[in-house]
Amino acid sequence: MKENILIIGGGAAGMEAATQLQNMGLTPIIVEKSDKLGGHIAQWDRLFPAFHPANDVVEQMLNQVKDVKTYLNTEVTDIQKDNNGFHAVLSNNETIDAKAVILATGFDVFKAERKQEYGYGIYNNVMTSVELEQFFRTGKDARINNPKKIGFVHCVGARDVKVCNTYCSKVCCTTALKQACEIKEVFPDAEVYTFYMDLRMFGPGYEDLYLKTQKDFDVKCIRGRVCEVSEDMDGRLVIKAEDTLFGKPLKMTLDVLVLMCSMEKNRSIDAIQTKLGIANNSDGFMQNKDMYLGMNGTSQDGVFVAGACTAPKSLPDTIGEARSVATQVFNYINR
Amino acid sequence: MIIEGKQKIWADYQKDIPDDHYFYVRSCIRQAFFPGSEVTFLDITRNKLGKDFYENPYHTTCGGIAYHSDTIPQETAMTIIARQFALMKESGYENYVCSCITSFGCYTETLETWHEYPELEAKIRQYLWDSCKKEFAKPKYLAHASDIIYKLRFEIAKQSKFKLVNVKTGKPLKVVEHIGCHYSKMFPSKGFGGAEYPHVLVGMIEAWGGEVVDYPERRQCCGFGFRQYFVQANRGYSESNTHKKFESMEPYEPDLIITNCPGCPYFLDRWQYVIAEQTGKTYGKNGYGIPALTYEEVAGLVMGYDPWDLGLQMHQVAIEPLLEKMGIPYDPKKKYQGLNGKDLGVPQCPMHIKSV
Amino acid sequence: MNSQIFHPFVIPFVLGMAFVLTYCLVGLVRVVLQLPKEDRKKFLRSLVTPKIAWANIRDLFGDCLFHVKIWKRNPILGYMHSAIAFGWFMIIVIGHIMLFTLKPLEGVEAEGFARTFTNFYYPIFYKFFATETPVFAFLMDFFLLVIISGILIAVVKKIHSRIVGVKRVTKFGFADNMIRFALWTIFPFRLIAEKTNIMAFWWLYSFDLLIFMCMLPFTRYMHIPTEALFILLRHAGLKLREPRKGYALAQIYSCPSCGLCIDACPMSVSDKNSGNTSAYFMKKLRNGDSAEAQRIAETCMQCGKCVAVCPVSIKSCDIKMSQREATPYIINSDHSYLNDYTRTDASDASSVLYFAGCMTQLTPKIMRAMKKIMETAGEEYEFLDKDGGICCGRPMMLSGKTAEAQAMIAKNTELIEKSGAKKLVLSCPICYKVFKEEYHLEGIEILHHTQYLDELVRNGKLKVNKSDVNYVYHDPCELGRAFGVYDEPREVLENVGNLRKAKSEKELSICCGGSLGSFNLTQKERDEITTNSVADLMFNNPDEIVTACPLCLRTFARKSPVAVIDIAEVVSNQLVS
Amino acid sequence: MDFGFCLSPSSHVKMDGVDLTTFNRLKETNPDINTCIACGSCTATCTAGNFTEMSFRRLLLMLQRGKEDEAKKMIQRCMLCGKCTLVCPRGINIRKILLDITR
Repeated sequence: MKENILIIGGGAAGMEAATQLQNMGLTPIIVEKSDKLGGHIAQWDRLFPAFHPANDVVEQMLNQVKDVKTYLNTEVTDIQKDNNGFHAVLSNNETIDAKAVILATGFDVFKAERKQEYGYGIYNNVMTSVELEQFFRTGKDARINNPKKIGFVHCVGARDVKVCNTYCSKVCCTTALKQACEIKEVFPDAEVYTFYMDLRMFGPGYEDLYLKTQKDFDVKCIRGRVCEVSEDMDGRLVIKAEDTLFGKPLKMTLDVLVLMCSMEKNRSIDAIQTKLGIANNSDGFMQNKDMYLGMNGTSQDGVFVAGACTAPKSLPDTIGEARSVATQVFNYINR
Repeated sequence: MIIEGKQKIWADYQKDIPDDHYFYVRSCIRQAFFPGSEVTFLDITRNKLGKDFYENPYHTTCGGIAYHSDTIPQETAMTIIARQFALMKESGYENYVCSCITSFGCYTETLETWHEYPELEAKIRQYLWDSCKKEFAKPKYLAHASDIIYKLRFEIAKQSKFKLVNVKTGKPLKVVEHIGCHYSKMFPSKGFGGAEYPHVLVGMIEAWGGEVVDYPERRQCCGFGFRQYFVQANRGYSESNTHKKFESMEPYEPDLIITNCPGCPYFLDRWQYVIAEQTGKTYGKNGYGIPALTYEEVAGLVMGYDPWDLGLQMHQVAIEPLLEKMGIPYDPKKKYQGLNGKDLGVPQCPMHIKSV
Repeated sequence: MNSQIFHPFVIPFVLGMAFVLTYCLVGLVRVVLQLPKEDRKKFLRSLVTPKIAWANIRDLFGDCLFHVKIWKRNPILGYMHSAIAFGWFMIIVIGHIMLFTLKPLEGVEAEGFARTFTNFYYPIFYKFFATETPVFAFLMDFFLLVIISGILIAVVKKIHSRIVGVKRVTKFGFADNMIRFALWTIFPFRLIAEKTNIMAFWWLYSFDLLIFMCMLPFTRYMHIPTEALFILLRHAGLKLREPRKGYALAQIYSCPSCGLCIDACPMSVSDKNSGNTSAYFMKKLRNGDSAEAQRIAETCMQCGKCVAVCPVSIKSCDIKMSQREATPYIINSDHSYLNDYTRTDASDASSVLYFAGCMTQLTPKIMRAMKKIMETAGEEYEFLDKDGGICCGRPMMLSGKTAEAQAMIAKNTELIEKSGAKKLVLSCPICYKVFKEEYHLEGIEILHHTQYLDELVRNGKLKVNKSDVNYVYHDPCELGRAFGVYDEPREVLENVGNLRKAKSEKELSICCGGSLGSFNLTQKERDEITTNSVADLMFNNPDEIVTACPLCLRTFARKSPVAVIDIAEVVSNQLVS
Repeated sequence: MDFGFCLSPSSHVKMDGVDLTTFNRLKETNPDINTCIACGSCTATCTAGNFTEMSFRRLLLMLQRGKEDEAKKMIQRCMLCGKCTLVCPRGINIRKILLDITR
């Protein structure tokens, strides 16, 4: 009898894990609380570092899981573990018996309004990176009409004790430069500035993206965290930051300000997580067994984690972890 | 500006404080700067609104002016504050209200520090006993005088005789609100509306018919800070802070500045004269400045007090244009007469800023 | 033959000849007048001093007629040039000899145009007017055929230059191509005219000469008359003042755009940059396109190879330098901060002073090697710029800011003289050139460290053992071509290992590409040059490349398949302690 | 009337309408000028830097923050020795930029 594996979360991690488990002859069951699979990446326009269209990747992933048993608009309301596996109750009152559980619940985007000084939700032309990505997909956003000066603020909701997120959210620097190039393509004669503390271009081809952003797209990177944003009489944004490399504070008026919001752990799984006895680490993400050989395991046998639920991750990281969790589950089943 | 965004924040930062039975302490310098303010506060609360605000004659400074000038250690200041609380206890009150913003900051800081370090509270209790043989009790509610006026703003509006409206044009006056830094920047949760968009003065302006001006340098400090302006050589630094604010609010052409701290109205008022003398520039219309009043004085104006009883003639910036805008009658001759009609003498008229 | 002495067809030739002679005369006067006063005096004096006069004659024949320098470079091209030049010269000379022997005017009354110009045109068209003795006939036909043989090679070169051993040929404008055809057709027409005596060909022959003469001043063939003047000026030892006047003007017009410098220039490794070589620089200067001339002058690496191969020995590097010096810089340097700089560790007992220079600060291995060498040799030495020191001033001068380099030069001079050293050793050829040419250090011998090492090994102060490593030595441009220091480094290397030859040695060595001389070259373009230069050095696949310049060391190290090492390191590794 | 103190000018760099003429002129002939990551290698290796606070990194910033006259004063210190160009990790042709500024 092919064992059921319960996968909570139908984003990139959940889908990829299901695909691999299927190939290994197991029966993955995906429970997704939203109305469709794909997670955050499904709403992305293009991926860094080479501006690859996101739905290329998402189409392939969706195609691979088309005959996997999937519950949409459904959440796990209760879960028990007994000696022959896990007994889960879903919000549509169905029950699932599974040999192992994979938590692939991913991340939530930091609520930008928590950084009040940036005026998100208060000033007209402040938006988040996710909303800018929507603009690239749809081409429409009330806040963007032929802006002449655009600013990107890095580390919004990350590396910041004041919002209790001291970790680095890993992908926003690269995303910021990608978006800076993309917005420059849309508005070629706009001036684009990014305000960073450190430009963490960690992956392969990322430094080339940085060089391209500077040279071909003439984006100006200013080292200094924006401290305060306010609105002037005609609704444009006045930002204050210190150019720490020049050693002087600077003031600038912008038409659009994009906040690079960090990743935070998806809180909606907390109840089930406590039922399963999985704790959170100091960053508020799920605590895996250990960072090296136990990155997919947890303190509870049979409960596995993959993707951004344990720490901020890029798409390649997530896919990698989804594939590794499949083998961990396979080994666990056949131990 | 998306007003719903602000209202959401204001909803997050609500302070539940009673609006009666308070032990009132004065500020050590506000009487010197604007003598009408504190007496008006007591008159409005006691006589106009019938509230119980007791003032113990033996209360002293909170020690903030020395503490923030680095001349006394924090424990000394805490002992002074403990003595104030002791007086409150002896007078049978458990709600404490102070008139000065810096005091409010010191009291909040002290209570928070005692909360975090109970052993320090015990030590201060011992110091107080050794020095004055008094026992103190921590107040149940701590408020700033502007919180009270904020809570009673609608009652005041009901009894108001004038609105913050330009009677000639019918349009609401454009009012700049400036919050004292020690009010909510240090402990955002202790101020109505939090630190970024405090609501305490905005509430009053909107309740009394005015329109709030939200200019970029709204959060900029007025530059009063004890350490800065005590030494004459540093005073330019203080003045520049105010100058920065006026340069930023100028395009909005505000009619009035409302403040809730001893220092801000004083600096926002006096520096307009110094800036005018030094740069020849004034920020009000045709040579006048922008009047900078305390919330008590504005409450007084709205409730129909005589401007000279509010002590508005003590302000550097002439108040007459505002009175005309609000349609408040005033007797120019009695401007510089004492209570018993004695002539106090007209101050020398400055070169650049009109003072009627 | 008929006994006429005049025929209308000679008129075009005479007009052409008159035009070109007057033009050259005016040009000559103009150039001489443009010379500053003392240069003019020096020039006129040089014409009469026997030693210089003899050198003038020798070169006039050697270069103008026999093009000896081209022979050395490329024998086929050498023959082509000398065949045409010398052949043409001979038929004019023999023609005039016949004129004086035949004396056509004797006993003939002719007046007006004929009388005055007969001597002028007669030799050119003698066959039409008179019969000649067999000896003259033979000589005239012989040299005519020699010229035509030269022209045949020119035609082949035009069709496919590689056959004649030339990779790249200068791209010519319309005028240059036009006059080239005129030159090619003159002597065939003459041959046909003389043999068939058909009037049409005599007219064609005369008109061809007219076209050639009239176009000559505006094309590259202007180098024929100007080179003679340039030889005289060169022997007078004049110094180049402005980029387009006097001595420089003579050089501009004596450049034949032959294109030899294009192949030689290291930059022509990329097609785009072959447009930045000296041939094109001279053309731009001549056409008055100063913006382009300035750009090319600033792209040139000043490696001097074009000057080394130039058959007319035009000093294009100096002209480019004077073009840079003429650049109107708005902001001038202010090095007054150097005035109160004194060396803290100045001991004045040392006899040898070693000046590493800025570039060597970035290659500390050289400094360490020199220290070890001088200690082992027991030399009393001192480092002038241990703590970073002051730049020698050469890079500043390379950008044309000669005046602004003086502050650095003055301060360094003061420091050097205060150190009381007798010998100044430099490990960077860039510094070596400025110390030799601009500094005035009385009583102090200036040596590049290759010369110093050679001296130490020669006088036994340094004992080295010979390893079996195969080295190839790269001649730094400023050391080899500029000062001819070729042998000392090779002597030293012979003692410490086996020396193999590069493909291009000594004055033909290819610049490493890292030169500070060029402003505009991008890193990519420099890498191409470096790769080409490394390939040349690896020709006899050595184990290690030895350089004598810190800049070459750093530049080669990026692209070399084998280790790149300074000569001082080689020696210090082989010291017998 | 002497008050014994005066207004101290704001130290803020006003980025709106900052004068970039020189910087843009340099950008035409040296497109790499934008790729500076302010690592400071040029300043560290600078020969004139041993005696003064000559710093090409700072100079580039001055040109972009409207402090042109300060930049033009600093550039007078430069000895044009070219070490900065040799060490620049972004391969910027610094020596050419230094020359282009002075014309």
